[in-house]
Amino acid sequence: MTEIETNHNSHQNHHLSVRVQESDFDVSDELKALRGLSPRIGGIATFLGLVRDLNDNADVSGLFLEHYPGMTEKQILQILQEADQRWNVIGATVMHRIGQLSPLDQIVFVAVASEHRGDAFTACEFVIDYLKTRATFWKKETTPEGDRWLVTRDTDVAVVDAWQEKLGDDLS
Amino acid sequence: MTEIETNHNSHQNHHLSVRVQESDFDVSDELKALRGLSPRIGGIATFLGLVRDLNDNADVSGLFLEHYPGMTEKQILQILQEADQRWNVIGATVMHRIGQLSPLDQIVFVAVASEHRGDAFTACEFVIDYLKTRATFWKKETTPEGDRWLVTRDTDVAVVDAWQEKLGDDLS
Amino acid sequence: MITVLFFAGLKETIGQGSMSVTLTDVKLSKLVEHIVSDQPSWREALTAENIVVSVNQEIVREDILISTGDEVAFLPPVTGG
Amino acid sequence: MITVLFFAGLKETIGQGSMSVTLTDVKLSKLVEHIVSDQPSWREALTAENIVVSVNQEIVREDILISTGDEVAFLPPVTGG
Repeated sequence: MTEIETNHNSHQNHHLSVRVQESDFDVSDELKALRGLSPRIGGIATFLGLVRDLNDNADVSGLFLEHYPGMTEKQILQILQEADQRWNVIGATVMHRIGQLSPLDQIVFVAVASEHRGDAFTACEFVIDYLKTRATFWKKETTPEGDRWLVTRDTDVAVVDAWQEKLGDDLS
Repeated sequence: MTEIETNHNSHQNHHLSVRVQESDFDVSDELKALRGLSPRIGGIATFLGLVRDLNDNADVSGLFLEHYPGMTEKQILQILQEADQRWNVIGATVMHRIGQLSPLDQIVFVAVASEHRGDAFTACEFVIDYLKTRATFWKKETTPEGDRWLVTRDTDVAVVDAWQEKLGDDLS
Repeated sequence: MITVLFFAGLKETIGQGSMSVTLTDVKLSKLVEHIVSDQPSWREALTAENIVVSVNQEIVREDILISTGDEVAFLPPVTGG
Repeated sequence: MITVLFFAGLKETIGQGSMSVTLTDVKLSKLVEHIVSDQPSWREALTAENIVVSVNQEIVREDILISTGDEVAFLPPVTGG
């Protein structure tokens, strides 16, 4: 099992946490940790990604996730730092599971705590959008036609292209 | 204690739930209920609002929330229905607390489950933005200078105005 | 009988959250006039520009007809969420 | 010694996840050539257009110099989240 926690405290004391692990996680616990950071937090925007049973019209009975231990966590932390610099972020957490998952399982959780809810939403969406195309995770689906490694979706690439255009420069 | 649950099943079988209550809620439980709705759910975007200890530079030691039982729930359900019509929504939940709250307490939770994460984010932000200005809740803050009923923030009105302009017509 | 409700700061100002009015088929404006003539000290609070009125839990902007069994509410500016 | 890593589909194709190469101060292109001359059946997989290479966990686009102790990884297209 790979479980790495990276706590980055920038000069502004913002708490950025990244964990990649096989075991499941509890969203309430993650939110509780963020809520405790500061009474200035007005809201927390989150995204929870789940394993779907349909992908490109094949029945998916299982999903295997692999990552590059160390590098993946650093990439995600870099995305969080980028969000922290661009928007009002008091704390942010990314949880990502690896290993063998089943439909309906939790895969990924992104939470951004901010003084302002607009910033929380924008930063949270930025983080998940970049994570989808810029972090070294690989997914293999189990379908009735056999296993297959997935490639990045065009729609995921398109949303990052849209961010790049909006923000006017490149993250990586 | 007021606790009203409104389960609306439209012809598309989308599950829209609204609860207003004094007691606290557990985000994981709410997410579990949404996750169980359909294996088509790819992601759930949420917003959790907390009591802050600072509002307009006064120290807030407590927050009292009042609502119009029945009317408030109907207004929120209407906002969810509007979101359901505009975006891909498989299920959505709004929890809102009333009564006496303290700094760091959970006040409001909005969760939108969708096949697509972009729709989940947009619908979730739409719901919380409209809820902030269009639902009959009233807040009274306890500060060292005494209690005071709050008025709608200009920034909250501005975000709804921005939605109206973007969406091209009026919700209410 | 018409049920009349007051919320939040308005409830505190006038000192009560509800009352019953034994009128029927009366215009909203007449109902308000009836209430404030009984309770002159409420006039300022009830007729303030920022007070919105709902009838049967729907906000109304017109001077509609109120009937027996209707629920009329006076709503100060909301501060949701 | 240089550590070389292979991930996901690439790892399955070539049948192993890592290897060690006893070279030092060698250009990345030379390192790849060294590996595929030892294992000709890997050439197609390792030099495919969509394979990205990282050195010490940073993606590299240039033909940089690799030294003893460096970690070189061959990365198929990612599918995060």
